[in-house]
Amino acid sequence: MTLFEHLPVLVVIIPLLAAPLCVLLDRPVLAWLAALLASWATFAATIGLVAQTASGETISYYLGGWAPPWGIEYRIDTLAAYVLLIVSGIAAVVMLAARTSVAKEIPADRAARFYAALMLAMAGLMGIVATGDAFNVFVFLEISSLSTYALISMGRDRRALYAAFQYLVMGTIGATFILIGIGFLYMMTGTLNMADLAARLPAVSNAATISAAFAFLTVGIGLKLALFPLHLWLPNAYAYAPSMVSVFLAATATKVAVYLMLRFVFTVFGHEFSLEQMALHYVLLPLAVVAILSASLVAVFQQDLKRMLAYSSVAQIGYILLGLALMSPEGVTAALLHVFNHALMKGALFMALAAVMWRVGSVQLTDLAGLGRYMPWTLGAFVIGALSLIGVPLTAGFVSKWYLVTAAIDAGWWWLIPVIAVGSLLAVIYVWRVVEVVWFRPPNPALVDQREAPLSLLGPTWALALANLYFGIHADLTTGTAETAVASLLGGLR
Amino acid sequence: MTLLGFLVLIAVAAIRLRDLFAVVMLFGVYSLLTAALFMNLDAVDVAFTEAAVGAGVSTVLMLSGLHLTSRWEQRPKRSPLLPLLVVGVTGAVLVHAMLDAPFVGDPQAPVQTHVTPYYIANAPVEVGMPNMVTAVLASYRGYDTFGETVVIFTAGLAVMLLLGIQQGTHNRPGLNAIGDQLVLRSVVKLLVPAILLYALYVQFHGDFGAGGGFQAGVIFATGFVLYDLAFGEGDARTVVPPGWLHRLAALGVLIYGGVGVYALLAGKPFLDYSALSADPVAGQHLGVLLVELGVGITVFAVILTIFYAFSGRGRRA
Amino acid sequence: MSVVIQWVSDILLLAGGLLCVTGGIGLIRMPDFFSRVHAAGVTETLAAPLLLVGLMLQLEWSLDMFKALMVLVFILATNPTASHAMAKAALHGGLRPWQADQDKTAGGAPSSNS
Amino acid sequence: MSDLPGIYNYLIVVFLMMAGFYVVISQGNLVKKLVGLGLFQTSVFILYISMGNVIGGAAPIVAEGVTVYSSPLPHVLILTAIVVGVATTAVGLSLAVRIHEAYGTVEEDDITAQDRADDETVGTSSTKDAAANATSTEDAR
Amino acid sequence: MSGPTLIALMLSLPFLGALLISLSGRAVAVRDGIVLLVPLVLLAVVLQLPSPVLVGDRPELVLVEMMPGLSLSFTAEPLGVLFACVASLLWPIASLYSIGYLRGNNEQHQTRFHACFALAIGGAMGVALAGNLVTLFAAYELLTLSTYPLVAHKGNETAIRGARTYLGVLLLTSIGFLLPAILWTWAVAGTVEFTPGGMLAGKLDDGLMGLLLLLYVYGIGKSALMPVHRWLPAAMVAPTPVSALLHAVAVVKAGVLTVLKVVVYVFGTEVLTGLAASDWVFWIAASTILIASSIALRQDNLKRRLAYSTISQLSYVVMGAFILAPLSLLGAALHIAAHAFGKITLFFAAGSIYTASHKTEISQLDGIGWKMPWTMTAFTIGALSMIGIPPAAGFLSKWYLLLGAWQAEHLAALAVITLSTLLNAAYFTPIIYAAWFKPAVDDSRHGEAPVAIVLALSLTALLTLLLFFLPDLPLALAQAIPGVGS
Amino acid sequence: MLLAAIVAVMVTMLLALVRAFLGPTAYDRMLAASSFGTKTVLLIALGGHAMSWHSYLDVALLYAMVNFVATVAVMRFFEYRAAREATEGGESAS
Amino acid sequence: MRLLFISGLLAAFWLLLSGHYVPLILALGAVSVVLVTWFVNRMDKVDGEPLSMRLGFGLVGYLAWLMWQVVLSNVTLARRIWDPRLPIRPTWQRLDTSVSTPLEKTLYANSITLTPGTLTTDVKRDHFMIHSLSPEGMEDLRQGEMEGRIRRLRI
Repeated sequence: MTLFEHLPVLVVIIPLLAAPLCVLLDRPVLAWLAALLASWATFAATIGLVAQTASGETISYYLGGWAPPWGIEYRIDTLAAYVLLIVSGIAAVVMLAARTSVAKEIPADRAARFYAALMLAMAGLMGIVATGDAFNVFVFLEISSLSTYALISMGRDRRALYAAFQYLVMGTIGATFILIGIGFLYMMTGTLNMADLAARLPAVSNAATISAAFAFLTVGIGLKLALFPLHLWLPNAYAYAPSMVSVFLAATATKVAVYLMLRFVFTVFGHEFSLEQMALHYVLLPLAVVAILSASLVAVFQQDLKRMLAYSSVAQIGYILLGLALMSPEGVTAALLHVFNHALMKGALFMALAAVMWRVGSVQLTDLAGLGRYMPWTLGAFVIGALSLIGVPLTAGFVSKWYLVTAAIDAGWWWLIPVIAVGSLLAVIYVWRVVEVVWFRPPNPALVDQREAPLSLLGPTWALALANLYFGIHADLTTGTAETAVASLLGGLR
Repeated sequence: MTLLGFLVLIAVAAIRLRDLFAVVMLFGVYSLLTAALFMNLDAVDVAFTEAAVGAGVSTVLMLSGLHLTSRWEQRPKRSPLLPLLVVGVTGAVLVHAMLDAPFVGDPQAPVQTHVTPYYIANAPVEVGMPNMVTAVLASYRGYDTFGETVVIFTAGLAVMLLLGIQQGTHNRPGLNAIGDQLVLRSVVKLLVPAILLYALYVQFHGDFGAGGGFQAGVIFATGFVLYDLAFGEGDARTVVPPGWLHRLAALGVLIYGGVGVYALLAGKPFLDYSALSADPVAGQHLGVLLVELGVGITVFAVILTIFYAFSGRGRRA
Repeated sequence: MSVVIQWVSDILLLAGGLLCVTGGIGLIRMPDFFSRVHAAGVTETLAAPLLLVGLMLQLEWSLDMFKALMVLVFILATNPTASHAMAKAALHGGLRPWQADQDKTAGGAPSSNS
Repeated sequence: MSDLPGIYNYLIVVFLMMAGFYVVISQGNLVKKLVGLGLFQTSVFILYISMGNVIGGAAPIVAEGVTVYSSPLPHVLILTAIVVGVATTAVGLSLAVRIHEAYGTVEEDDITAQDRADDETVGTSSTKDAAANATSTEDAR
Repeated sequence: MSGPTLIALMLSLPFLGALLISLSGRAVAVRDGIVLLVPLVLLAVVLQLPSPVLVGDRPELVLVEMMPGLSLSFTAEPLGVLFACVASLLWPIASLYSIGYLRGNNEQHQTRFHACFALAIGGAMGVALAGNLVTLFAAYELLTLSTYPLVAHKGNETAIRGARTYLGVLLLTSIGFLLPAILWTWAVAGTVEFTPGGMLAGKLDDGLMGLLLLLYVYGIGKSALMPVHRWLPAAMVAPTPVSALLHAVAVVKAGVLTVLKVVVYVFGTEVLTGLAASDWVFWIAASTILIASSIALRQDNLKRRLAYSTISQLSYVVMGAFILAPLSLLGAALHIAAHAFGKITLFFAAGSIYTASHKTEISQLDGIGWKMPWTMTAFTIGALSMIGIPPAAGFLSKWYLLLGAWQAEHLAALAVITLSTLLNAAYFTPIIYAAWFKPAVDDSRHGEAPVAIVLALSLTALLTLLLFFLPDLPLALAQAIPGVGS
Repeated sequence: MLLAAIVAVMVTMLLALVRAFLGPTAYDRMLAASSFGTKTVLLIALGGHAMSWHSYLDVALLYAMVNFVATVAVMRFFEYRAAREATEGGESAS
Repeated sequence: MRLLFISGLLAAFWLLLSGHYVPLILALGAVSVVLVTWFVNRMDKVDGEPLSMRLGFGLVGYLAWLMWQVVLSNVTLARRIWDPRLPIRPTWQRLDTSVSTPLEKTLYANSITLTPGTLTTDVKRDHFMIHSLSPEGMEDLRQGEMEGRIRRLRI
């Protein structure tokens, strides 16, 4: 087998093995270099995978050489490659900025381990996406979760600790629910391989056990996904985590959970079961709507910008779920697009805040009055991200909202349009509060003589901001990939 | 059945008691009982692990945690209605699900008829070891076990990040307050070598019976935990310096991963042990031995790290 | 297995079982912590050996028999130590034995302190 | 209800799981929550092991004269899950310890009360951050 | 130069200008040079465009395909070219004026001001040339966002509150109504490309079509139909050059232009003719004219009076479009230009008065005409144009509106126009009277405003007159609009 | 007889459990738990033989060991706590 | 020499546990024994309490005697437990002792604890604290038969 054929496993084990390496190297600079190299190598490998699956092929990789269902299989289709690309791309960008930010926020003697944990979080997320085995999902879920708890707790405020603990409890409940769900599936089919499960489930799909498995998996993944009302852990976790962790998590963690949801709902259970028998969309739809409206509303009243963005994330997840709830190819495409675009916009926004945090040491709105005068480039990127969040045309956010509304219209659900519009308007309000304060208020005296953030932070921030513009203007790439992914995901639907 | 009855009693008591110390003790008992139940359900390996982990490591850790926090729980102010409702609904769904589930022990259940027969028929031949659990664990689903090793490594990393580890000192804390635990020390000194050797026995006999790298690592670490408890952390840290541990933990993961990468370099899929030798079965054997070693090293290092981290905090407090 | 050994084994097991329960009853009936330690000791010092020896007889000469022996040795070595250590810890934790002869000692009524 | 005995095991397991779950979501003490999580997870393990069991079977280790073995797969899965459980407990406990150091309590009600008090005196936020940072560097040594 | 190149230049020049301005922020002289130069270059480029368009050429530029079936494309068609000409003609003058005004008042953040001004022009060019609804929407929002910093320029509490209202109303309407309307159109028609004669014919029944029309009309908040006009008075907190930009050069004009484009290219006049909702829109516009005029009558603050005047004048355009006669459409298109020249003159004059004497209320203007003769002469010309008295450009457009109403036998329209003309006269003549014929109350000694300001307002006043005497080019362009000439 | 012995051990376990619930002091619970652990070892040893489980004696050995370690840990817990309370003048009322 | 002795004991332990006598496992066993011995050596150096294991027939004899004592006291105690009146009179007293080496002390203290009815609660330099269920148990200890036997072992 050539190197090319090993890409499916390489994208996971490169960061995975980089973690112990970081621990062994033990010096922040070396560990950072190792992590940087690993993340970029992973990114490159992922691009290879995307290329291999671009036209809808599925790659299967037998770990340990054992054929499924006896061994564990990695299964990369367009959808998986797409999500892998998001995770590794964001990780690669984050690692560029990490050195500067980490040097300021993490004590030097823990920095190496911090990088190791970051690599583990990344590897865990990659593993969840790559695998074709239900139980393997659980294992990698825990790798990413455990490292995430640790990463969040490294925040400077003591509330980071409590936030991490809350996340740990909620996350573990979620993981245990997923474990119960997988257990029921295994109980009724005797297999753990997703493809095999999909083949064997229809025969037993009338059993209450399968319905319960479905329910438990949905709730469990919903917890990881911060599905309203299971989102309570998210705002604090994102708000108090170290800057780089916020960037990485906000851009990737919930996306992978969405992927997982798609995997189980469509690949494992199949849309017939999920939709016709379980009517999942009637559960998701109201939750998504409430999430969009209530979380956006709460975001309006936040003083802490990271917290505000975190609530915004809950709302954005609402949009993604809304797309899923439409349960049409268009809707799922919209959801996938928003998965990608939301990663870009939240990445840019949190990255800009990381730069602000680096300079000012605070992201409380009141502390930042007039900061635009001193850090115009950073806050300029913030504005671009914010516009994308609102869904202004020529930004990535517009593309996904466009698709979402079109899908809603196609499904005949007209009344969703006002919901989306109100959500966007609330986004205008909470984002514009910030713009007003940083650009138009008289400067906070404490800020005098602040300077622009260093290039190592500014570069990644702008890279993400420009990506928002690029994928807003030239959305062919994302829409095309999303559509291919959806086609392979729900071939039967229509 | 009786065991299950005991479990129910303990669970109810754990809800009601406010003395967290008692709750933790009961949790230890609960784990031990669960392990006995696993024996009864033919899950030797699991029983082994649950006993070492649930009753041993978890209890010790929780006690350390309790020591560093507080022993008494406040009377909760909030209403129990909502939790009860959630639990009720969840429980109802579970009970509902159970009504359609195959009976316990039904030989016609899908679990027994689909993938399992393959393992039972082929594992002893293809992997060449009598203990099918080890064969499945380390070879067929070796990748899961790799993940498991990484999970434990992650936990060690997390605890190191959170608590940090103090370097060893030579004082014997606790002793000045209580006086000399002479009897305990003498007995422990006799037992520790036996425990360590037993751990290594478990490590290398996983192919034949209950045990394997994970259990061995836990027991090996337990030996030093016992030593630490009796002789004080100063001595323990001189025997096994904390500086070794994070390197060992990383090393274990790298051994496991290294076997996988070696297979890659040999042109086989990741973790395909048949790349290790011309004879596939011998390759499997060697591979399992190596990866179990990696697991053992990591688990030992991490468990001891965690324990050190807690006891180090204790001294400061 | 010869009949004699079978009989001996059965008797040992029965005696062990009875002693075991005795210890349990003692654990319930005894008035304070320190006296309960004695009761618990019953099961650990005699009941366990009786039961395990009974078992060893049934296992005959095999590795398993040695393992059972090791279990026995382990129990005999650790349990008194544990009892001793617990009693010591209880003393230092402020618990005082209840003594029948001198009611006015510092500990006061049995089973009050923690 | 003729099928009740066959699922008797499961029903008790359900009760145990829910007992653990109840502890997690109803109790305000962080350590007790962790104990609850442990109970919850351990009970799930019993569920898995139960489904792997087969009447008249033996442990899945090749032995003479045995033809029926219990399924090894659930055992493997639960071995992994046990590890995950203890890892979670360890991380959770270290978080609880740090929380106790930072807040002086491990009761949720007290923690949220302190946080709320902080919110009302926003001006001091920077000094508190500095203090938290100082302790974390101290930990590092 | 070929058509597409021209379009590309028109779109890129303002952005290039904005970039150069921000980069040269430290060197004030260089920056102000660029501020003057770029608009002139743009003007030179834009003036190349009418000739090919008039001979029936429709140059097109497709930038990128954003999503399948959705591209970012631009087309030069008569209506847009007319607007582009007006805007690019006024930009250099406005720039000149801004430099004078900003320097004269020692304003902060001048670089940001000029850069955003250039961006706003870029947005206006986008609106003018947009080839489909999505491109139009994008440019429309760019215009909104880039003018926000201008409105909030002063940075004090009032400015920020006013800017908040400005942005709030405009985004609320555009996201709440315009975007859904566009999406609805996309869903129904399967395209968003502008099509002469409309793309919706026969695709919807009348009730839904009416609903869609209302969504559009209220979605285009920039056209300031009541009751979504609130943003316009609120934006009066901005410096005068900004008001000029809002009222004359870009913003409100972009709004009414969008209305016209929707009427012409989305619905098509024929579809609208049979539609009951058209009548509703007509009455909304008519009442806006009358109500806004009456409010203007009661304002003592000069700029506020001008603002309400704008609201009423804009509705002329909307009303003209919804009289649905070819000539009234022509009048509406012309009114965009006429009102632009007139109103910019008025605002320049108001700013000039403020710069020279710091007076903002009409009641303070007694006798000011003799102190500031140039300014007040220009003001008088602008006012005449507003009322519709020759030889100012306003007469021309009102004439065509009246002709159109006559042609359509729309008596109500005739009545409204007549009545509103009287109202216009009622709120402008007192100012002129006071300025020239009342004795000065105070003896404050001030002369004319700085030269740059005076030069600018003289130029616009001249343009107002010129348009009356040489209306060929705008007339020709307006006649090329589908539904007018044929 | 093996069965009788098993039953006896189980009864004892129940009694130990009752003591663990009753307390009243933590030391009583500790004693009960330790005693319970020892009974479990016996149960595994006897039951394993009766039901011919695989490598049950290994497990029994492990249990005996773990039980001891846990007991020592508990004891240490109290020692440290007592030491701390002695220096701090007691933190909790009960 | 001492290490060799320990290694030998450990090797025996391994062989009894293992049950698989193939070269690979035996080799691993050898490695294991060496590793553990190494650790034991390290511990001995650190804690300064090396094990001295002078096993002899004396010890075996003592253990046999002890077992008999255990049986006797167990019977006594069992009778008390089943007695409805629960005839116990707990006392807690000091017991002076002259055993000196750590192992002797350990053995003595554990022997006391092992015999039900008496319990060592504390080991000090020259005395133990003993808890006894009845004064008679205390008296038996005071007579010193057990102490004498232990001293005679000379361990």
